[in-house]
This record gives sequence, C-alpha cells and structure tokens, in this order.
Amino acid sequence: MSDVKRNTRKSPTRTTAAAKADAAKRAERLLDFYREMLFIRRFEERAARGYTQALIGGYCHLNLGEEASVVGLISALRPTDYLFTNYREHGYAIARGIDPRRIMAELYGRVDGVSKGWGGSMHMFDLTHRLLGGYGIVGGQVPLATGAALAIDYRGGGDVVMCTMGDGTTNIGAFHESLNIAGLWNLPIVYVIVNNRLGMGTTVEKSSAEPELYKRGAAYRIESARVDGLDPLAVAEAAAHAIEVARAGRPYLLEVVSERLRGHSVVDPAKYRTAEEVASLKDHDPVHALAARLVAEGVSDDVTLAILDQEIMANIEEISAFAEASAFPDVDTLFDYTYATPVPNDSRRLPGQPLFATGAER
Amino acid sequence: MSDVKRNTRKSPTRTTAAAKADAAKRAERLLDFYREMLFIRRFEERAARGYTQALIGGYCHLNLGEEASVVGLISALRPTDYLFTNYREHGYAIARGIDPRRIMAELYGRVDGVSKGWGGSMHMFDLTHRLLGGYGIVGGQVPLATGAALAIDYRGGGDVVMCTMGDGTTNIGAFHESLNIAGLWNLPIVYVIVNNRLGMGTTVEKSSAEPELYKRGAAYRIESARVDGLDPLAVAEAAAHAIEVARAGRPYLLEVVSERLRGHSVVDPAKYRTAEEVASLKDHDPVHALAARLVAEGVSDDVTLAILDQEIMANIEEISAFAEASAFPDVDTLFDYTYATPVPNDSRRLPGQPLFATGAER
Amino acid sequence: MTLMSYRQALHDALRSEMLRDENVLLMGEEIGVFEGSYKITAGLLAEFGEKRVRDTPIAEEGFTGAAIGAAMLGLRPVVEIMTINFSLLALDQIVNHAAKIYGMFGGQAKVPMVIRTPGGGGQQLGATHSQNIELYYAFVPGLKVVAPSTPADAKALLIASIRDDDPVLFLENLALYNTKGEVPNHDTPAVIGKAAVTREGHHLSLIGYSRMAHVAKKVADQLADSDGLDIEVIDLRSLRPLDRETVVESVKKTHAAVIVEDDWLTYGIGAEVAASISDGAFDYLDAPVRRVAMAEVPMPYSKSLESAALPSENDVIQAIYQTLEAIGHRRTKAGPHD
Amino acid sequence: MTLMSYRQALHDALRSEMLRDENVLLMGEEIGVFEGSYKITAGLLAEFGEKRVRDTPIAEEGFTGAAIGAAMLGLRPVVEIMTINFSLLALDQIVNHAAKIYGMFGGQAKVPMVIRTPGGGGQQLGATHSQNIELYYAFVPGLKVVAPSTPADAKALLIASIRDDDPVLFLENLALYNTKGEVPNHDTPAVIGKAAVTREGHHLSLIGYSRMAHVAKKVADQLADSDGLDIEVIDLRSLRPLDRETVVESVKKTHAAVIVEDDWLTYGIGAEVAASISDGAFDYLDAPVRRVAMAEVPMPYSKSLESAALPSENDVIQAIYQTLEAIGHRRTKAGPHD
Ligand SMILES: Cc1ncc(C[n+]2csc(CCOP(=O)(O)OP(=O)(O)O)c2C)c(N)n1
Ligand SMILES: Cc1ncc(C[n+]2csc(CCOP(=O)(O)OP(=O)(O)O)c2C)c(N)n1
Ligand SMILES: [Mg+2]
Ligand SMILES: [Mg+2]
Repeated sequence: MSDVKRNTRKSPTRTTAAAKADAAKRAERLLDFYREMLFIRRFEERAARGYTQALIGGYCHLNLGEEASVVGLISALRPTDYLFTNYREHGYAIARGIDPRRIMAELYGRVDGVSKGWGGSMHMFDLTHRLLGGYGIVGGQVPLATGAALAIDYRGGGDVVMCTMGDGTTNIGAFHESLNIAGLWNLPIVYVIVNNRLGMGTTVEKSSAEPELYKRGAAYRIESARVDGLDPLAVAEAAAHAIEVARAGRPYLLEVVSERLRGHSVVDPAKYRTAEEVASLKDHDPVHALAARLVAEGVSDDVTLAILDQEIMANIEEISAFAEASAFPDVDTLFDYTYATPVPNDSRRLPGQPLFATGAER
Repeated sequence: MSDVKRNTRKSPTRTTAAAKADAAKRAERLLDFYREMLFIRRFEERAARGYTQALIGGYCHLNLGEEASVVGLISALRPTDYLFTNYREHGYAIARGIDPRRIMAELYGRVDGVSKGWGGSMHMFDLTHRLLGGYGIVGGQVPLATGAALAIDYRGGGDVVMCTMGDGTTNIGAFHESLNIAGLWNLPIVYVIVNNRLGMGTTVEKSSAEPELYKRGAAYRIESARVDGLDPLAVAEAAAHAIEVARAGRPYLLEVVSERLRGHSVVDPAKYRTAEEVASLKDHDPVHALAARLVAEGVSDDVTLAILDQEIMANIEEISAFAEASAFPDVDTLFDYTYATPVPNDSRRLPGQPLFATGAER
Repeated sequence: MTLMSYRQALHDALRSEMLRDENVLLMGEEIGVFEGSYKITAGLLAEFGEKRVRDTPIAEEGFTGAAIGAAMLGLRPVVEIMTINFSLLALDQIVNHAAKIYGMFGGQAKVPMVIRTPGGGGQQLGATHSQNIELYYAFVPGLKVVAPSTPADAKALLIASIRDDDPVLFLENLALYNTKGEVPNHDTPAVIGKAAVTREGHHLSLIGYSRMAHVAKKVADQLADSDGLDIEVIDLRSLRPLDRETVVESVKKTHAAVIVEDDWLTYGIGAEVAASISDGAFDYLDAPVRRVAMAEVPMPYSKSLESAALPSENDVIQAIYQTLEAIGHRRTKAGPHD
Repeated sequence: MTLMSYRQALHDALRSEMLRDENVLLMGEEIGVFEGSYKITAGLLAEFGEKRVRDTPIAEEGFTGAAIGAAMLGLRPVVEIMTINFSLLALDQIVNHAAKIYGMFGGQAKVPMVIRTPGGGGQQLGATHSQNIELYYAFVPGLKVVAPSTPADAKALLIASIRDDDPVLFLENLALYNTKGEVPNHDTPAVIGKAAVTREGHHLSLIGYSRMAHVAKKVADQLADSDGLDIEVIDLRSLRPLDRETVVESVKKTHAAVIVEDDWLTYGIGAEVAASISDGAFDYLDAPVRRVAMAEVPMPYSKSLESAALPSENDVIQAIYQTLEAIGHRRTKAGPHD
C-alpha cells in the first residue's frame, strides 16, 4: 500500500505518459472509493429503515457522513492487518470485504450474521477478514487492540493493528493507558480518532481540553497528524503513512476530521443541532462531494453515477432479503458460547428451571 | 504567599539595606525549611523503627529523600487551601501543621490518631488543616482533588487545591480523565508529580513513554513546569507560581524531581538498585545538602545544627511516647463509621454472631 | 396525587431538590444539551444553567470521582451513569473511595452524593449492555443501594437519597421509565432500608425489586383473578441495607417463597434473600425457596436467544405453581426426612 | 512429592508452563525487576527475559486489556494484579471484555488468559486494601474463578488455568503464601469446577475456600482431637463453576452446615452456598445454615478493630457448636413444622 502511495506523488522528472497513467489510476481509485462509499451510504440508510421496521433491535449507530474516512482508512490496510473498532462499524465491516449479506444478517439477529446473531449492530466480528470487533463500551477496544499489537510484536510478525475510535473516546482513561503502553513497548499500531465533532450531543470543545486531538500523541512521544476525513484520498495517504510508521515498529495517532450527518444513533432526532448546523451538513456530505468532484474532473457523469446508485440499491435489497430469510438462532444454542473449554458444574439453566431437579425424594 | 515570593525577587532599584534584609529573610527561610525537613527526616526514621518494633502495621511508605519537596510545596499553600495526597504522606501532614503526636498515634493505630486509628500510615486526614487524605489506591486521590476544586469553583471561593502524586501515577487513567476535566472546567487546582524516579522498583523510563512528565500537561492545555525537588526554595517558588495560576482559575501541572533514599516501603530492601545508584544517593540527600549549604553560606554552623538535631530527636521520642500511651479504639466503636446517616436494617454483626437471634422457637 | 411516569417522577424529584438546595448539582454524560440518554434531565440545563447541570466528558471514573471530591466539600452531586454497565469504569472510585472515605478517616468527611443509573435487559443491547450488576454495590458496606419499582417510590427514594449524607447508588431500570403510577404532590422523603409489602396474601411470598417487583405484582394480581391465588408480594426497594425482617415475617406467614430477579442466578441478589429466608424462617418453610433469574450467559443480541435468557412472567408463574405443588406433595407425607 | 510453600508452588507452575509453551508470558506491575510484590515471580525475568516477563506501568485497565487482546491472537498471558483491590480498575476489561468476547462474537475468538491476584485481610492494610471481592468475578458467566487453599492445588489449578481456553481469575491469598504442603512433582492440571472433601465426617459440613478452607480444616482437625467431633470439611476450590453437588451431598449426609468466608456476609459468596444447600438439601437439613464472615464495615487499620471485624477460629468453633446445639434441641421435638 505504501508503495502504491509513493507512486501517486508528483515528480518533476516524470514524462507526460507517466503523468497520464497516474491520473488514470487516481481516477480509478476515486471511482472505487465512490462505489464503496455509496454502498456504505445505501447500506446504512437501509439499516435505518430496517430499524424502524423493527427488523433490527438494540442500538444502531450509522457511518453516515464518515464514508470517506472509512474507505480511506481501510484502503491502507493489508488483508492480514487487524482492525479493532467501536459500535459504529457497519461501514468498516463492508470496507474490509466481509459479505454484506452477513453484516445485514447480523443486524437482523440471524444465524448467518457475522457474529451468528450474538453481537448485533455494535459487535461485528470476522476472523477471516481480521475485523476483531465492534465494541459497545466506549474505549473498550483500545487496550484490546494494543494487546493485539503486542501479540504481533511478540511473534515478530509484520502485521499492524488499526484501532479506530470516536473523538469523545479520547477522554477516557483507557485511551491514555493504552497509548502509553504502545509508546513504551514500540507496538505496531495505528490509533485513529474519527472526529465527527460530537460525542452524542456534546461537542469536542466541551469534552476535550485540548480539542486538537492529534496533539495528545505528544504525551506519549507518539507521532501524530490530522487529516480531512471528507476526502478519501487524503485519508488513504495519511493512513498509509501512519501504517508505515507502525510497521516499522512505532505507534501512530491519526485524527480524521469527519462528519455525522444524522443523530448519534438511529433513534436520536438530534434536536440539539441548530438550524445553521443542520444546513451546513449538506456541505459536509462526503458522498455528494465526491460525486461532484468525479463529475467536475470528468472522471464520471451524472448518468453513470445514477446507474451505479441503482445497481447498489438493488444489491442492498437482495442483501436485506437474504438477511430476512436467514433463521433466528435456535434456543438450544443458548449455552454454546459461555465457555470455550467445557468444565464440570457449569450452569446451563433456563430462567424457569429449578436449581435442583425435583426428584422422588420431594 | 505569592506576595512573599514576589518580594524575594531581585530588583535593580533595590538599596543595599533592602538587599541585606532580603538575604536575612532568605536565610531565615532556609533555616525554617531545614528545621522542618530535619523533623520529617527524624520522624520517618522513628516510624521505620516503630515498624520493626511492630508498633506500626500494614504498609508504611516514608518521605525520606523528599523532605525538600514536601516543605517547599506546602510552604506555598494558604492554611485554607486543600491538600490531597497519596499513601506517602507523613511529611505532608507534618508540614501542614498537624500535631505530630497525632500523626504518630495514627501510625500506631490509636484513638488519638488523626484518623482515630482507622486510617493508618496511608490514610492521614485532618479537616482543620485541610489535609483531605492520604489515599492508598494509586491515582485515587486525583479525581477527588479535582472534585474538591470543582466545589471551590462552584461556590466562588478563593481557595485552591493541591494534589500530589508519584511519577508512576501519571500512567493511570484517572490522571488523564482528571486533568482533562480540570482543563475543561478551569478548576483551581495544582497537580504535583513528585518524581522520585521509581514506582516501586520500576523506573520512569520503563513506565512513562514521555518520561519528562510535566510535558503531559500540554495534552490538556494545562501550563506545566519541572523543578529541582532537592532545593526547597526552588520548589517553593515554583509552587507559588503554580498556585497563583490556579487561584486565577486555571489548573497547573508541576513536576518536582525528587529522590527516594530507601525502599518503596519500610519492608523493601531495594535490592534492584545497583551499587553505583546506592552510592550516588548520598549526593541526593536534600537534608544533608541543605545542612551543607547553611554552613557554607554562614547561615548556621555544625554545632547549632547538631543541637537542633538533638532537640528534634528528643521531641520525636516524646511524640512516640505519646502515641504509645494512647489507647486502641474500643471494639464497641466498630460500627460507628459505616454510615453518616443511620438507616434501619443496617448490619451491625460481629463475625461470630448469627444472622437471626436464636429465639425460643428454635 | 398525580398520575405520572417513573421518568417524570425522577425528573420532578431532581428539579424540586435543586430548587430546595443549591448545593445539589447534576453531573453526567449527555445530561444537558442532549437532555439525557433517557431524558430524565430534560429541561434542567435550560432552567438551572451549566453550573448546576454539567455535561461531562466520557470519563466515568473521572467525573464520578470528581463528584465524590465535591461531596467531601459539602456539595450534593447527583451523578448519572448512563447505564449500570458503564459504572464498572467508575467502580474503584465508588467502592474504594465513596464507600470508604467516611470510615477510613474515622468519620471526618461525609460523602453526600447519589449515583443514578439504570439497569435493564430485554432491549437487545447485547452482552455488555444488558447486565444487572447492582450486586456490586449492594455488597459494599458504606454504600446504600435503593431500587424503586414505582413512580411514587422513585420520587420519594430519590429525594431521600439526595438528602442522605452517604453515597447512594440509585438503581433505575430502562423498562420502568414509561410505567405510570400515582405520585404524591409533596416532597416527603422515603425511609431508606425498608421493603414494602405491595400486596398482602397468605399462599406464598413473591419477592422482587426494581423491574421484577413490578412483574411480581402483575403476576400476583393476575393469579388472584384467574386462579383465586392469594400471593403476598414484597418489593425490596432497598438492597443495602436489606430489610430481612419484612421478608422473613412474610414467609413465616406464607410458608413458601419465590424470588424473582433479572440478574444472574448464581451469587445474584436472590441468593442472599433465599439464604436469609432459609435461615430466618427455617422452621416455617414448607418448600425450598425458589429463584427465577437470568440464564447465566453473556446476553445474546438476537431476540430469540435473549427472550430465552430472560425471566418471563410465565417462568414466575411456573415457579409459583411448582412451589405450591411441592408443598401439597409434602403435606401428604409423614415427615420431611425420608 | 515435595514439601513446599504455596508461593513456591505458584512460582514452579508459572515456570514450568513458560518452559512448556512459549505463548505463555507474564504481565503486571513490578513482577520483573522488583520480582513481584509478593515475590511469586522471583527469578523469572532473569530466566526468561523482558519479552516474556513484562513490567507494566501502573495501569491495571490498560495492561489487563492488553493481555486480553494478546490472548485473542493466541498468546496465553498470565497477568498479576498486585492485590484484588486494584482489580476494580480493570473490571470493565475483565467483565465487559474478557468474559464477553467468546459469546458476544458467536464463539469466534477465545480468550485464554489468567489473572492471578491475592485477596487478604488481617494485615492492617486498611479499608481499601483488605477487601475480598472475588464475588465480582464469581458472579460473571464467561469467567472461571478458582481459589486454591493448598500448595498442591495452587500448582495444579494454576497449570489448569493457563491451559484453559477461557479467562480464569485465579485467587490467591496473602496469608497463604507462606503455608506449606506436599506438592506432586509432575505437572498434571487439576479439573476446574470441582470442590474437594478435605476431611470426611458426619457431624456437620464445614465449607470454605482459599484461606478459610485452610482455617476450616485446622478447626475441624482441632475439634476432632479436643472434642471427638467428626466434621466434614469442603474446600470449594472453584467459585465459578460452583460445585453444588459435592456440597449438597455432604450436607445430605451430615444434616448441618457452617460456611466460613472472609468476605462480607450480606451477598457474599456464602450466600449462594447457603441458598444452594437450603434448596438442594432442604429435606435433610436439621438446622439453618450458619455463615461466619467479615463484619460489614470498611476495614479499620487499628489492630483492635481489625481483629474484631475478621472471622476468627473461635467464631467458627462457636458457630459449629451453636449449630450442633440447635440440632440437639430440635431432635427432641416432634417435627420441624411447629
Ligand atoms: C464507557 C461508556 N460510556 C458511555 C457510553 C455511552 N455512549 C455510547 S456512544 C457515546 C458517545 C461516543 O462519542 P465518540 O467517541 O465521539 O464516538 P461517536 O459515537 O461520535 O462515533 C456514549 C457516551 C458507552 N457506550 N460506554
Ligand atoms: C491502583 C493501584 N495499583 C497498584 C498499587 C500498588 N502500588 C502502591 S505504590 C505503587 C508505586 C507508585 O509509584 P509512584 O506513583 O511513583 O509513587 P511513589 O510510591 O514512588 O511515591 C504501586 C504500584 C496501588 N496501591 N494501587
Ligand atoms: Mg464522535
Ligand atoms: Mg515514584
């Protein structure tokens, strides 16, 4: 990945042909990003609908507004690298290449879900694609990801870990403890702050005494940077650099300034946003912005993009049909995943069952 | 306090008389510091002996090597300011002006102890002198102190809070969460890192990715500085500035580079220290250094200092006699401090008592 | 009396205590601008301002600890921890500090504060967001733990908790917020530490707290209607102190007990209640004390599994009948020691 | 067999597992250069180096969480938390992560790790350093909790815990480290989840774990000598899973039980044991199950108060005699239901 990036950089000695090839490559890349971003957009919109249809339960947090950040970040990872993220992770699961039908099935709580219906929206996990969760406790993933980097380092492997989190997450103790450990032990990990400028309704300025969040890396001698999260190419480039540093054995802190187009979760009407704020969101929609750019730069045109959108929408409908057709987990499986190593005397009792079988003696 | 400090600064327009008066003041100040430091030294040595005599139990951490830091820091506080500290706090209790007999009595677990025998070495508390504990959980005092500063700010008072901690404590989550809150809410608090360069046996370099600990203030936009903790005047001056900032409504982070002359606690032989390290400790003894300075600068002489020492030693013996004469808390008082507001059905049962009185019906 | 929701009762108690005593302030994540994850604090930021309604960073340990420190100086903070699951992050401050400060320093500093937090389950929130871990607080001397099940108790116990000079863990429940009941208009505090007999009866004692006290009452009323059963219902209301006397006296009368709880069975709150009954009413009990509780698994997200893992009204009814049957069965036998 | 201390047995188990499997590594505060607060890891840094014996910063949540993450990738970390009191700071990582990861993701990732930590009391360490809060772990499905009382069990259970694919909370005890016993020279793991009858008898079942299992055995041996009493002693050894069967079978034989524990009585580990006995041996029990436990106060520093708050051998003896007396009394009566 980092090699690819280097090739896209301008060089004065380049021939026009090479420059043209570069432009073509870049156009292709932008188009790929767009396709993926639009897919995530439509997937998330479908999830929101699924929630109102009561096909999805629990909490449901969407990546709407973060699509460019998501695809840019993930594009810089090798398939063998690991990703830890939070509850706002549908887009990451998609970008990592997990079958979206299994992602939707997880949302629907079905056996074909990535986590077999045990995790739901907040807890997507897939070992093959090295997505190591989806976590609902703010900051919970940060020490875990740090430990995964430790395991890689312990074994002398060349993989890296990427650990994403929200802006609000930088204020919890686990962030501090983890970055310190990674800095001390030279762990191959990139911490990514996806700064959508809000916790739930609380702004970064109201929750972080140093609102330029990447600056916190200095407290652990960790290199850090901030990048525009609405531009997938910029994100990809910054992520590639961060990963390069991590692969060389030093942690990195990357802040991606992004956007949240709707409420904190599907059920949040976000009334706390002023009318101006809401109006300005249009200008911060990365999908619209990239579409406009593709057209403006002549990479694509409105018709092509509309066709793409229709294809994606049709695909999403299939995906959701697949999910809906998948079965609910059988109640018999309730006790299957409490322990990996079975031991005697484990409790496998349904709420209605007595502690002791009422035998003849009673 | 900050006024006093300002007067000690050099000014080109001063007359020689004023300069002389200043020098006299400074000498007096140094002598006061020395008296207090030596008192702490002898008190701690007596505590160590008390421990080996089994008059003191539990854990017992001493301020040996930190005397200059302790007296310098406390000298900058007003009597109405608040102090929160950790388990290594005998010296702070002394410097705050608490009757040392009550401090020793606490070590001995007696009713006349500052915490009535309930706290012991790690948990000294005295409301009158605004020492709000002595805490044994590393970092536990930091959120509490932050909240005390919040209470002051809430009521619009002019007091400040000083919160001391060890170098190792800066790596725990509570440190991060607290400094962020103080930075956000402009709380009147001075966080002091007493950096004795060791946790128990682990060095700062092995535990903090940024070993220049004061630099961590920047992660919260908190002003910070580092000072030589073996020089009581330098500490006093730095503390006065920090407190000035806090009184004006901004938190401050002060790192005091100090020394630990013995093991982590009384029972630690500190075998992990190399011979060179142990040898170099002599040069880092703040009490010896100040004595030498007093003599070198003509402020005092060996004989006077020896007499002072004898007086202090005699005093310490009286103190420990007082403590030993004090009674152990009566077992009847065991249930006195579980709750401040009594409510029905509270359990006041000794281990041998049955849950239900065995009445006639059995 | 006014008919209102449990949510409204909590809101009203907070508001009236804030009006009464300016030392009362609120702290927590998203309680101000966002008006609270479950909207208990809606409108209070607008009314009382940022000084008294404080949106905190996501830092459970930090802001809970700060509330403890503020309480040591005489403020009366009411902290909201969004759900009890997140309170694990603040546990050191609550257990090692709030609960200890009064005793550890020989009674020199009080910690008058309240931690409001909802338990829950049944909302498909998955393993980390569906736990009922009030046990962690009920176990700790120095803390008080109350768990109201009705709007009236919610109000009276919250007022009592705010006025109490000790740290109080105030347990709410996601599933109760919208339930309604009559609430007195006056601000009389409840007595912390007392259970309530919410239905008198003599066939069996059915014991619960928080949401399960609500379920217990419902089931008992239903069985009275449908089967003419006369079940006594006890709402524990306070988990620490635990009102053993009320429970044991009831069982001495009914000779049988079923406990319903939505935490895990083994070591759950019901264990102490069952042990206390088995001890205090030893000579009166005609059948073993039965407990109905959550299945001991990390709570699955999927509805099918979650429903199976949670105690249902049906489970309660079944446990009641099995207990009554056991009694009938036994009564036909000569003696208990075969 | 070799006579050795509990400390040595732990040390040997760690060392032999590290030799056997290079995925085993140690993490914790002061376990390397300082050789461990209680010297369990003495010499291991010198033998295995910094990679496998890691001194961590003071960051219980961070390094415990890191161990969990490392375990997800197949390492087998053994974490030392200096005392169980400090584990509160790591509780979110242990309860919300280590215990949940296997289930929450549908069995895709195992968490093979051990958390070693000592409980204690009786060392004048004061309110925050004298707690026995193993309950917090024993309550949680997804965790296993073992609590050996002898050097032999310490070794065999530690080996079993390290080889187990689930997170195991391994409870040690400050007062046991210097106790001695015969330990097999081979490395056979124990079975997690089984209690042991450490003394057979028929007068009464005396039940404990960790230090109190040791005390129970001592008291029973003493009463056999002095008073000819024949007391059966059970060492629970595993708190989760809890081996109810062994306990209940014993009480069916003896008809009486006393539980000794050094956590707080209300909601303590003994509550579940008492409730389980009262249920499972309902028809066999001749007297209420008696519990001897810590007084419910923040533990005072002063020796006079601390001694009063801790269960003593005398308290245990008294509870045994009171229970036996109650049985004698009852046996003269016609039947249990007056
Ligand atoms: C420890 C913890 N505290 C509180 C919550 C409730 N909560 C869920 S998301 C959230 C806001 C997180 O904000 P941020 O880190 O910026 O991430 P974003 O949702 O904006 O992506 C909060 C407070 C939680 N899940 N865990
Ligand atoms: C949360 C917690 N973890 C671990 C300990 C054990 N412990 C007591 S003191 C100490 C070292 C603290 O080092 P530092 O902060 O530098 O303070 P110092 O003792 O050097 O003054 C440790 C690890 C504790 N008391 N609390
Ligand atoms: Mg955010
Ligand atoms: Mg230190």
